[in-house]
Amino acid sequence: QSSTESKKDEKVSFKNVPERFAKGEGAKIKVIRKIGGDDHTAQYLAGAKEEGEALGFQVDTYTANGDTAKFHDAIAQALQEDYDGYIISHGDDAATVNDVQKLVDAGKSVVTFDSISDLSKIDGVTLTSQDDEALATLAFDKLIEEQKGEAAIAYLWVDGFPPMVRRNAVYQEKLKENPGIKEVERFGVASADTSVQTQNAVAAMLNKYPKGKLDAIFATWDAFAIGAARAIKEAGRDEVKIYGIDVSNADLQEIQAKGSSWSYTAAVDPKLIGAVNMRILAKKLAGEETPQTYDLEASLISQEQIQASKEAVNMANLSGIVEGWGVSTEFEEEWMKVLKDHYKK
Amino acid sequence: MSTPIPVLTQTTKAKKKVDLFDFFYKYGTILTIIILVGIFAFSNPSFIQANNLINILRSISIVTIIAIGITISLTVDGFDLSVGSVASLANAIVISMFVWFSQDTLIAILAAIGASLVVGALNSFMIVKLRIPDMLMTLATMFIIQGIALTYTKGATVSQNMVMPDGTFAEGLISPFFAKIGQVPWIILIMAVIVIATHIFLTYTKHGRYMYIIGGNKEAARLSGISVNKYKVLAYLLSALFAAIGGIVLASRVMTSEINSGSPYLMDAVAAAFIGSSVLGAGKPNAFGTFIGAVLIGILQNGLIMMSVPYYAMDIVKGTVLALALAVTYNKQKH
Amino acid sequence: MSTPIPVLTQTTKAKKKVDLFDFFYKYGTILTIIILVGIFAFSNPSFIQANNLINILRSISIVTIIAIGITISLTVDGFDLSVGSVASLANAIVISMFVWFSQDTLIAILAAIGASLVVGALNSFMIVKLRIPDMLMTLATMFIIQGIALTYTKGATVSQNMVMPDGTFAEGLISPFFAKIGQVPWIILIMAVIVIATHIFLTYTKHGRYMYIIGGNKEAARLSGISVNKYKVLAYLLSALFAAIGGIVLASRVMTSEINSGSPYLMDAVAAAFIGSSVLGAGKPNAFGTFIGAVLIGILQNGLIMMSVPYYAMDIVKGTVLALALAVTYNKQKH
Amino acid sequence: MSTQLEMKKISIEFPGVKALSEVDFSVQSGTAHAVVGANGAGKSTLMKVLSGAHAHYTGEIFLDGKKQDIRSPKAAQEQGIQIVYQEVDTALIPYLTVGENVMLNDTVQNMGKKQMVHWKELHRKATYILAEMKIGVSSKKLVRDLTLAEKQMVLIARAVSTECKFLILDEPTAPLSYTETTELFRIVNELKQRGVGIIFISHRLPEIFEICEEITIMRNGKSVACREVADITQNEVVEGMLGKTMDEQFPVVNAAIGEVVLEVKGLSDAEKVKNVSLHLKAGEIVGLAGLVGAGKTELCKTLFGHTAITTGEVVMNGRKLSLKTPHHAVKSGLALVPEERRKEGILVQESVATNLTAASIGKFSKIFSFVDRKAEKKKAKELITSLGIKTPSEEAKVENLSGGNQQKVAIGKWLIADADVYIFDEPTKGVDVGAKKDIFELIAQLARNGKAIIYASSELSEIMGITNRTYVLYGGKTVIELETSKTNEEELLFYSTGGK
Ligand SMILES: Nc1ncnc2c1ncn2[C@@H]1O[C@H](COP(=O)(O)OP(=O)(O)OP(=O)(O)O)[C@@H](O)[C@H]1O
Ligand SMILES: Nc1ncnc2c1ncn2[C@@H]1O[C@H](COP(=O)(O)OP(=O)(O)OP(=O)(O)O)[C@@H](O)[C@H]1O
Ligand SMILES: [Mg+2]
Ligand SMILES: [Mg+2]
Repeated sequence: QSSTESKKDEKVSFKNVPERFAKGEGAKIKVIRKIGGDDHTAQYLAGAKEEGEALGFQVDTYTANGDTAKFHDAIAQALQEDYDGYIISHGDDAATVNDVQKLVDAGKSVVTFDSISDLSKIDGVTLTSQDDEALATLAFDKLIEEQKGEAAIAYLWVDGFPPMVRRNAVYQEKLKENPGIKEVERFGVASADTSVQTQNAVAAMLNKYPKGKLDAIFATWDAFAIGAARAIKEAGRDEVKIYGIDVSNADLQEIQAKGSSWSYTAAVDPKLIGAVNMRILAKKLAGEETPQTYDLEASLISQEQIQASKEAVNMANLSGIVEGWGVSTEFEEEWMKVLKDHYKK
Repeated sequence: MSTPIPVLTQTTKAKKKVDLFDFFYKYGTILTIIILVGIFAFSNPSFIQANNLINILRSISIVTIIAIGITISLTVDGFDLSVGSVASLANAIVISMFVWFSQDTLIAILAAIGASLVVGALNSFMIVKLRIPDMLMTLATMFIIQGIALTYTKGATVSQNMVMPDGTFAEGLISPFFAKIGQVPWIILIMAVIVIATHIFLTYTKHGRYMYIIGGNKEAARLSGISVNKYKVLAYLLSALFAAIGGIVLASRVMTSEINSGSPYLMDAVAAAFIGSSVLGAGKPNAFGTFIGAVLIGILQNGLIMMSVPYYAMDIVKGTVLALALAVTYNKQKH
Repeated sequence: MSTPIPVLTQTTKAKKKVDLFDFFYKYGTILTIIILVGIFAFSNPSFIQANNLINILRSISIVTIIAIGITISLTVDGFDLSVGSVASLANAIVISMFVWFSQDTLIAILAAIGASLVVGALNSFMIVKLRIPDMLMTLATMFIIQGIALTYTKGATVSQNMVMPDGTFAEGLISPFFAKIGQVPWIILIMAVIVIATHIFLTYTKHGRYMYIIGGNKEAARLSGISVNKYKVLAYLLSALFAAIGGIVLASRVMTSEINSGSPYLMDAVAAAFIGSSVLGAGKPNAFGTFIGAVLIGILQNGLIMMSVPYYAMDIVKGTVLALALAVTYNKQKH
Repeated sequence: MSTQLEMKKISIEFPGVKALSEVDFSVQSGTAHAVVGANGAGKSTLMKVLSGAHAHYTGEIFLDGKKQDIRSPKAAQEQGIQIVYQEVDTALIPYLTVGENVMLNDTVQNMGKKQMVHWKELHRKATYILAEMKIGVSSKKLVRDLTLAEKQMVLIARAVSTECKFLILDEPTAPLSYTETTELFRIVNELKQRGVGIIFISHRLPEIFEICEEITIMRNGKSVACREVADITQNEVVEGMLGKTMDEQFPVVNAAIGEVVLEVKGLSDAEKVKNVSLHLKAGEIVGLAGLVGAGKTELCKTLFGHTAITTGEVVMNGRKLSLKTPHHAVKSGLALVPEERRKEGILVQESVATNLTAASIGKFSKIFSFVDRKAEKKKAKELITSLGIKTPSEEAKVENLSGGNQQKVAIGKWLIADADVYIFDEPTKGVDVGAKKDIFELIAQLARNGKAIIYASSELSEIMGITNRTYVLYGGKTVIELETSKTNEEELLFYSTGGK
């Protein structure tokens, strides 16, 4: 670790680094996320923490594991603790607006992800989100295309979460446009063991709809998709194809496995989201211009691509397989590279 | 024959030892709290600033209110596992009354409380009349009410301006007056009033005493002429009532109704009520102790966030402190 | 002592009534299962196809295995709330042994079981030596183990080829042999063996008998010369062992280790063990009853999906059937 | 103004048992009426009917000729009928204070419209009642910390705390010894003076002759006689109870006394037992005499490994015993029949058979610890017959047996265990004379088989009747060792009360 001494010595090399960071002074950042217990959360927080630490920041993370009141408690408490900037993830309820207003009133920089849209009324806050419409469209269009517009499908979806609501809107729209696609069954729970519950549920469904009665499954969340994929494998019914949304290491393993029926999944790299969020926050701290909203681009990952790979695919090497995956230079300024070089051991 | 019956005459030495155990048994939890406060304040002085103390009180208020309900069910030797789902239901009803039906605050609150009392009545009917064991019955009710709350909201989050199934927008607004309930100082005051009122009710009114008598020995209570069933019903109604209040306060705090919003409170509330049973050596569930139990949990939660313990390690510390508090409290009279 | 014992002199009418209650008490749960099967099969004949029955057995196997552990803790009048988190831990360890450390199946399984037994030992030490009430202690352990499992995996899902913190790949592979454990027929066989073995252990061996005696009256058991502590330790070790087996089977079924993967099993396992206590009028926790309890839950779960009940209404039906089963079972001897 | 309470044609049945059939019973206020009968005769059941605990009886109850419908405890209490139950633990709230327990009925019945409990007043009243009855227990103490005798006194205090016209005492003296019994009788006499009618149940017949005017004898759920106490002899009572005559209660032991089996040297525990030394020979029955609180139970439990030994040692057959837990004690060949049977001796929810084999299931287990259930059942049936345990079958729950029969079960379980040293702590408490005789015979038989026996009792007559030698305990110390044949009750009492 570089001592304060050496930082001062290097001060000269900090050319073009914004004044805020030019004295070798980092920043204290708090990342607070409402939902937790899933891989998306782990990757997102890791992405934010990694990027922040690379920039020489101290990053503390917290997840409320879905407990809204705890989430707000944590924000209120973090305000007392004098962080320089905050990243708020999944603050999808109205009370988040008040919380963020208070943070902004106290002169703090705030970046949000997948949170309530009313936040856009607060000046200086950047709202980022994964483009749920794009995700749903990418995956479902593929389903329509591959099934040639005629299919009996099972819909795995759960209400109550803003991203899910947005994905559902696209689905309903597309369903209307394609009368040949028939939803014969739907299921969805959001619990700590969503994937296993889905696995059991899809097992029952497959029994109810013998061969030829069910063509595809549209899974709006990877926890659904992976459960469905396992159930199909257990039942040996690989004619039923899965079109999913979101991705993780475990998902990639499943998709790559021989005989897997998970054909496509649309996703944004969660780690990248965390990193980009951190960069926007750094820009805010540096006093630079930042946009009011920013949508992270979605990619479609196909089983074909993945199974073509000779080595095992995971979130890190996915970028070599799916173009544009996991790398983004968005908001990565020159001075950030300087800082990263400086803090690299 | 006027000599009193000989009673235990212990040596002073044994007595002192017993007193030390006694001390830990009585003050173990409070001691743990003091030590924790010390550690946290030392590592970050802002911990004991008024603002943060208010934060802590606010953060425990909903847990405390719900835990008071559990405490009351515990006094009659019952156990209400359905409180979490009742809180979810109350939350859903109160918000939907505003948002879907544009009702005013009073009606919204009354509707939520009314529905919860129905649950309480159902619980107590099944427990008292059909003699189903408490834990089992309220476990069943927990599922039912959770399902009802979910069905009522169709599994969606209820909030202002939400999209209704028919594509229109919900037009109702949540009254600004209602929003106050979940804010400082009201949220803390509500908790304080409930704790104090329940404490007085349980300790100083005959009804409270009857409940303890029933909890201590149901058969003896029955044989003394106490209508055991009446008080069991009362206990479950009160427990549902407090769960409803917890849900309403939660609604006001977050201004939306999320699915299963009340269920995370069950575990913490149970822990608070259990820890509370030993506070000050009460040896039985009691309102003040439950509050102290909630404070312990709240301080831990807050202090750990403040010390930037990684979120995934937080449970370890929380569990360990809980275990230590228990060890200090119960490590006594080993012969 | 030659006077004859007063013999049964009941009117036949009273006898019949009593017998009917008795019948329901004994067969209430099984009756409920039969009725449910009837309803589901009627509405969709594929429900009773062999395939689906296997589905049901497969889906309850993990719950059953974990519930057997709880059952054993219940026999000594304990209550192990930590089983869910122990299952999570075992899941995490077994998968990480393969993936991170490229160990073979035996070592992976032994490591998971070993770690779980440490938890069981910790539980029983605190309960037996420090006399902390069971529920409280295992509540604390539940948090601790959950935290440890999370910290061990750094809050991420462990799977083959995962990215390690240093940017490299995990190179280990899960052995194909291990993958068999979670597949039909093995998963069902493992459950069957555990249920039968535990049933025999509890019902036919002296150790099982001792455990029931301890559960019935700890003090009397102690004064009968039974080493109460030894058996309490044994019970918590067994309960941790079965939780670990549950976690290992889960690991094999899903081939990854998700965060808190075991915790959802707690509630269902508790429900199964409780329902099981009344099966066939046992009146006490028992392995066979627990299995029946799990079957009831599994049938409900599966049948409701078959009937396309919306997921949010599923809890209502599940809870209601549970309540009905309880009502039929316990609605007896009201005088 | 004398009131009369009458019960007519009372019948009641439980699943499997017809407990009472057409029982008539009456009692006058200001007198004491004894109810006697063998274990399971239906005494407690009859009194439960009178106190409203059972609602499903047939028959009628009259107060001064007026028919009363007593179907709930409340209804009984409104008529001034109070009861002290045989099983004290069923009527106490352990985690509440003595004061609250004493004032329980008063609180429930006399609060009226008042809502708040006046704590000071409650403790003041309770203290007053306790003081008036000369019971030396603090009103603020928790009931769970009391001894059995103290609990009994608390219940009696509760009964007299309210307006009480008839007081039912169901075996109140069973856990009491000489001093407390005398104290209780003083209270009973005082209550009689005040015009209270006392219904008194006891298996100690001399007590009945001491304080009762009338006696009702029950047998097999029927009332077989109702007489003036003055007109009846003890032998006639026993005959009425058992339906046959009974000769000498105590058997002639006639066992060959062998070597010293057990030697206790300077034994103390942390609380009560102080420097106790004693020895015990094979075939010998050694008494531990002393009043309640003398430390008999504590000494027995220390010997059995239940309470930790602080100093001293226990040597058995020349080997020093490690008595860390009762488990070690049993392994070394000790057996203890504890005093508080409900709490320590039996498993109420389990069957008679399970109870009987609880301490010796190892004897019935075969390969892999499998229990031989046939052998177990057979042995249980044998014991039920040989001990005369009154139960519908060996599968019946012990909970539903009468008090005396529960005690027989508690003893029975050690008979299978085949120990070398048997410790009996008040084994005849609540046991009828017939069964008592059986128990004495059992103990004598054990002695004849060469077992060494410790017999702790505060009933001096039993000490005199069954033991070879006796140690008298006072204040946790053995104050003297006496040859039973060379002493008498007076001398025992003298030393028991602290005489030197
Ligand atoms: N609740 C009950 N359920 C079943 N049987 C019962 C119940 N209560 C009493 N009995 C039976 O009724 C009979 C009378 O019992 P009771 O307790 O009245 O005897 P008792 O005369 O008081 O005997 P003891 O001297 O041993 O106390 C016994 O056979 C007993 O087993
Ligand atoms: N469980 C207990 N809790 C508190 N004090 C106890 C307990 N057991 C015994 N004691 C105390 O120890 C003293 C000695 O009791 P112990 O029971 O040994 O006397 P005892 O001579 O056996 O009298 P008893 O005739 O009642 O059996 C009692 O006076 C009591 O105060
Ligand atoms: Mg009796
Ligand atoms: Mg004694």
